[in-house]
Amino acid sequence: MRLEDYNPLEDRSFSILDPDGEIINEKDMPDFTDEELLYLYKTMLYTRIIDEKALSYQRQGRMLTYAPNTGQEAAQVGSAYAMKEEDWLVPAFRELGAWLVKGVPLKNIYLYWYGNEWGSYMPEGVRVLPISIPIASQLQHAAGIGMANNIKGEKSVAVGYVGDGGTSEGDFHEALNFAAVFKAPVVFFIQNNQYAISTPRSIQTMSKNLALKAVAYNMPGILVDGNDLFAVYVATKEAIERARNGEGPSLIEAYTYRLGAHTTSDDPTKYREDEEVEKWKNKDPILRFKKYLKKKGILTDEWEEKTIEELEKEVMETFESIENKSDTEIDDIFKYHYETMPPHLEEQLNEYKAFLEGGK
Amino acid sequence: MRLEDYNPLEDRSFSILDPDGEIINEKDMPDFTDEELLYLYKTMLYTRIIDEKALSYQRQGRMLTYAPNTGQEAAQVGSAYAMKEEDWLVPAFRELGAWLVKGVPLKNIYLYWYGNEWGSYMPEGVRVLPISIPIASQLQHAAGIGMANNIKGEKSVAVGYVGDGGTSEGDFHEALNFAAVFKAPVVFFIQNNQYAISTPRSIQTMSKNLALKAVAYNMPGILVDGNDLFAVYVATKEAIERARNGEGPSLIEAYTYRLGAHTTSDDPTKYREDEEVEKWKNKDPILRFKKYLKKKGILTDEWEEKTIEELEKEVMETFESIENKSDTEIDDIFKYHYETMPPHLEEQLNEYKAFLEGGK
Amino acid sequence: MANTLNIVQAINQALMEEMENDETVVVYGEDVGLEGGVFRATVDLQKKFGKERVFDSPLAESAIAGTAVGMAINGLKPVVEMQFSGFVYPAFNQIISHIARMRNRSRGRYNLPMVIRTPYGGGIRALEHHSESLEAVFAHIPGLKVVIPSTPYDAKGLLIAAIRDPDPVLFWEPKRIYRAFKQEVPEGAYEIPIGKAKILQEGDDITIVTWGAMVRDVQKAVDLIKDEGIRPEIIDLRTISPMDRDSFVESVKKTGRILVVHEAPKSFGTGAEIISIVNEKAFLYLEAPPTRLTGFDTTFPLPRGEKHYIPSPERIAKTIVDVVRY
Amino acid sequence: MANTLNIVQAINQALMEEMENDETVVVYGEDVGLEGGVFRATVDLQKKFGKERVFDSPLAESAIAGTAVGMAINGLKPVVEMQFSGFVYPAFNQIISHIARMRNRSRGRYNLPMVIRTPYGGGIRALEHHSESLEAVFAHIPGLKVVIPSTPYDAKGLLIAAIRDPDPVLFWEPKRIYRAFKQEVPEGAYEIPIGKAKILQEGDDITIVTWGAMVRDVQKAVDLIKDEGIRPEIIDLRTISPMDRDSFVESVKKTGRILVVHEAPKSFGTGAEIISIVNEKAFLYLEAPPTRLTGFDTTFPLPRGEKHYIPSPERIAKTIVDVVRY
Ligand SMILES: Cc1ncc(C[n+]2csc(CCOP(=O)(O)OP(=O)(O)O)c2C)c(N)n1
Ligand SMILES: Cc1ncc(C[n+]2csc(CCOP(=O)(O)OP(=O)(O)O)c2C)c(N)n1
Ligand SMILES: [Mg+2]
Ligand SMILES: [Mg+2]
Repeated sequence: MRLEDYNPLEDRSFSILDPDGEIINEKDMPDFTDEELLYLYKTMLYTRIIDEKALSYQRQGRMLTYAPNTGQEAAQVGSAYAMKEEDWLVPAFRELGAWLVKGVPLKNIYLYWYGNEWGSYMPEGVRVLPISIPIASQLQHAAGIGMANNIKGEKSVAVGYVGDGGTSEGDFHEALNFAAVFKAPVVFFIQNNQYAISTPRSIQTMSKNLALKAVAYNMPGILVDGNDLFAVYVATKEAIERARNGEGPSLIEAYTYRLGAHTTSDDPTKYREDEEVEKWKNKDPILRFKKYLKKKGILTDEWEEKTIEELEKEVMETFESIENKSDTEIDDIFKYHYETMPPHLEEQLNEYKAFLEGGK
Repeated sequence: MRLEDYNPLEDRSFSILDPDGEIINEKDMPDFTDEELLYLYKTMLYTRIIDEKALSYQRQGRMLTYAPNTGQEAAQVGSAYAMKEEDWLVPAFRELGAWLVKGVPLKNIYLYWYGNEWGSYMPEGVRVLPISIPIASQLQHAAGIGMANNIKGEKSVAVGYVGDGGTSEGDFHEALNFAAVFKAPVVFFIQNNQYAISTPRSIQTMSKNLALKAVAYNMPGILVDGNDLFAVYVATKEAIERARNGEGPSLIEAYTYRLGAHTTSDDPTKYREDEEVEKWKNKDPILRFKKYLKKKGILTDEWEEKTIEELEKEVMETFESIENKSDTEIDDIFKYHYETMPPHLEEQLNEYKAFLEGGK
Repeated sequence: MANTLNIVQAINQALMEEMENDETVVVYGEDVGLEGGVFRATVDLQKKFGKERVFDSPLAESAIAGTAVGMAINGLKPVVEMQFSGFVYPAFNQIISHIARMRNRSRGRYNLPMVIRTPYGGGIRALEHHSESLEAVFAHIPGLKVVIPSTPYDAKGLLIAAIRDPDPVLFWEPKRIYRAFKQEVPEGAYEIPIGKAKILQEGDDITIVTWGAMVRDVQKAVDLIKDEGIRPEIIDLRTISPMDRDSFVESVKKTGRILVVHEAPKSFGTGAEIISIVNEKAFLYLEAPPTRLTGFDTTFPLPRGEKHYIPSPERIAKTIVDVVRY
Repeated sequence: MANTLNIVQAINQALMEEMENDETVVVYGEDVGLEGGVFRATVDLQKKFGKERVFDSPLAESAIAGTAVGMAINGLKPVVEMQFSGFVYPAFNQIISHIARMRNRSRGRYNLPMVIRTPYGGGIRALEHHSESLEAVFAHIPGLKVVIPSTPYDAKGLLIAAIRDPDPVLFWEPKRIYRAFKQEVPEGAYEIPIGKAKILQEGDDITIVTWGAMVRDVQKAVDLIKDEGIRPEIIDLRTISPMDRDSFVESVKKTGRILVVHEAPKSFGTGAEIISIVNEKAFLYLEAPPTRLTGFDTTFPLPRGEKHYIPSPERIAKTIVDVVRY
């Protein structure tokens, strides 16, 4: 595939693996080892298990608001797997699979959704920005990281994630424009999961697809089957290498579907039909990957069972390790606003502690 | 011409009248009467005289900051002439010719640049919004006016103006997107005069032209020779009628040049070459219109001389009518923040008046 | 006829009735149409008034505010929703540069009868940016009105007044108490005047000024110390700007003491403005330092820390006693 | 070695020297490169350090601020310019939602050594939005620092401190006095600490707190009444947030009186915060009502009205006398 040759105005989706697990585009099929294939499959399973557990904890009142990823695993895992360690991941908030690939510990992720800022403290060497809630605003950070790489002569690339809804924000436009003007090594990755909360993609924009918005910035844009890990990987890989080689930014639209709710506060039956959801279940990214692995003879039932068991155990243990032990230290509320705490904050902290100590 | 058939990705400019005053596109030539042609010519002359006088007043210290329009008369006059009385003009700040066509009295315009808010008080029936300084923000008002027309079932159209620099702002993106999504009767009109203060168009965006940004919103976009009044008129007229007929918004890029400074505070020799300016002087929109009229035998030297004399007299009288008589009334500073002045404002006003009366 | 409604329901009823009464009222914003808003404040409006007048917008706050300017100039009364007050900021330029200024800029030629509604405040164990209380930022901008109701009855009457106001009103809704309690709310339109505070309880030992969700916390605090023999005067400010200065100035002339309670950060907050006004208008009556009890000058913490942030009834109670005993 | 410089030149020198000293410093914004900024504060920087480190950006304030976040995370120290403080608002979301919060959000993992410079304030007979003084809006946001110099010497030292600060600093430059006077400014780097006010003149009759362009007006006012036998203490706040509270609290303990002079609108302004702090920390020392003399709660008028807006030395003088004679 050559990204530049792909014309998003033609509104064709780039794909490799079909919902039945068949390779329909041998030419572009990436050259993964069996180990890699199993790693990718395992990571998608991990993602889904984390999701399922989080939802069940939430229902049990043990977890707070959580934004599920089910259905979007290929888009997340496939794109992040195309990144190198030195590349920067700039997420929105629904990028679980990408975080895991990039080395964010599950503990951080759960801690975050459990309501503790320490979840956003990334381990050394993990070039991942914290979750960014204000929609599309993070794309500007990705553009800036890329611009800095150019200035410093560094060869790393920033991958900025955004949702379909996020493409309507002014920041989306400005970030793509800056990245293009400064030929910044950035990949803008849209997870088009068809909805922004209850608002369908058709209300966000009249443009036929979101990838073609690249044209306005004279950068390559490509629409990929977001439930096809291979296609996502190949497109992202090429966009990243292109950026790394000094050829500037690109835009990828991963066409996918959020099978679950927007967050645990959301009831999707209010705004969409069951049939639609069913239709998309047949396109499940994990299922088709599994079919492919099975056909290739790489995946055994035993491996899968054992893996799921291990992962479930790990997920539960991780959650339990933070549950009820993650109340925020009072000092932590104050300590991280400035390198040195200014007197008025110190005073407020001390007064509050004195109040707590004074009983009541 | 059919707007939909024009493809801005091909980067061809739509034109009718060439710099030598020849009609190079008979097919699209609008059907103006001689009277109309003379009116349009006169209005462009008026625009230029207003500019020249303002600049000379400014140099004499009799005028404040002023944003000149010289070179952009065809883009302004041609586009506004395509509007009906019921249509709304939503300007940035460099739309002198358009204001005049739409019925804004010169007195208002001079009063504004003279530093008095009453300049923005439009006469009854003149559907023109005040000058909007924050770049591109006014396009959202145009979109909203259009959306309201749809809701109310009214057939009027909003024409929103913006500069080339303004296309980089997030508000540009959001306004076009809203207008497209709600099929609002709006025409977005870019005066691409090649510069945003000192910043050349090439630094604003990598896209080949600005008209093609329409593609991202699935609306028609057209690049026109902005120094060709006929082309500007025809394209705007069609975009307006299209909007009026419920077919939604379009984007027009009028390719033109600011022959003068950005404002009277600016020194363009700091950022551009004389040759460039000379080149564009040969494309002067008024000159080519004059050549055309002369060839057609519509324009006589006597008419032109007399007209210029009359216009100069009117411009000078208008300026003199406001000069030194337009200090802001103290009450006016307070009176127009709310329909009813709240007590704290009343108090501040009274205190201040008391101070002034108390001498010192 | 009256119904027993909570705040969200009262807001919904106000919108219903004003849309019925005045066909120029339109409602839009993110997810307000089909689903009726993430807090269901606009529920059933689209069903009743159709997609022309009640609709979902693309995800772009600046455009939501900015198109409302155009609509208001063109004869409509837009009532737009920002999903959370923490997401108003992309619209800041439209609010400060145009919404606050259009009447003054045009010397009264164009006024903007529009309302921006948004849920504000913390205490719902939410994600980052979902707990903001930055009313003071907007109150500092000349040309805006900032209104915050604290009860269902007030919410309806103030919202109707806001919709009918010929000038733009920012209507900040205390989401923590959206469903906290119900109250008799009469059917049919009534207005509660913008710019008028309400004395909730008369007293002459201390003046307590508060608004929004803190009103109930103050009431709880007062209840906690009811045996201390303190008679506080409690004022619900209801409008942050323009402020009903007389309400607390007159009260302080009686009590000599004032405590302002708000959940926004302390520094440069509304408390500072109130205290300054008291200094200007009732200095000689002051018997104790005018006091603020507020959120910290920190970002609102994520849920595991939020209990520390909002002044609790216990802290309020202690502060009341401290000020009175000064 | 020292040169005689005005404020713009001092700012330019600070940028020159810090770019020389530290190759991670980069400068960008609208028109700052080739032409050196509309006020020429960045003139010659591009010539000296090249287009990689000093460049013109597209016209988009949110992206200017937002890309600076990314740059700062990725090891640079961006010093970006907003052309006028009235055009910072499109960047408000980036400033409030990210710039103020990144350190806290990431528990110190990511800090943002970045500076946003912008000319602020009125009095230059400019168009709408070119005369804004909304420092209080930003000072209310936890996590930001807001610095305002009033002299060439301070401008250089404070800007260098801001560039070296590991946290984001909003650096608001009083454009009215950009070229009003010159001062000896030493060559070579020196820092003036952020968060420290400066006592310009000692006195024990009244404390006057001010900053930016108003400093000179206050000095003129004091000069106007020099025969009245009043000895004012004049404090140049220099940092609006975090504020040097001790400076004026200690002063008020001596003088018993305080006047805050600023050109921003009165209500919800910085004056209110200062007065509240004085109430909290020096209540018993107060002998007269703490007073504000400020811009009106109106939009800054276009040039034909602007002379009324900014408190004149005469009004300041009269107010000083009023407060002292109270
Ligand atoms: C600026 C801003 N406005 C509104 C919101 C509230 N909000 C949270 S998620 C969301 C929808 C996002 O849709 P999309 O970009 O498609 O991402 P998805 O949730 O589908 O992953 C909205 C409106 C927000 N977080 N930020
Ligand atoms: C939001 C905003 N940022 C910056 C400015 C300062 N400014 C005034 S005009 C201008 C350039 C505008 O360029 P363009 O849009 O091409 O219009 P032109 O001046 O060429 O007509 C700038 C940056 C502004 N007015 N508003
Ligand atoms: Mg989505
Ligand atoms: Mg231009």
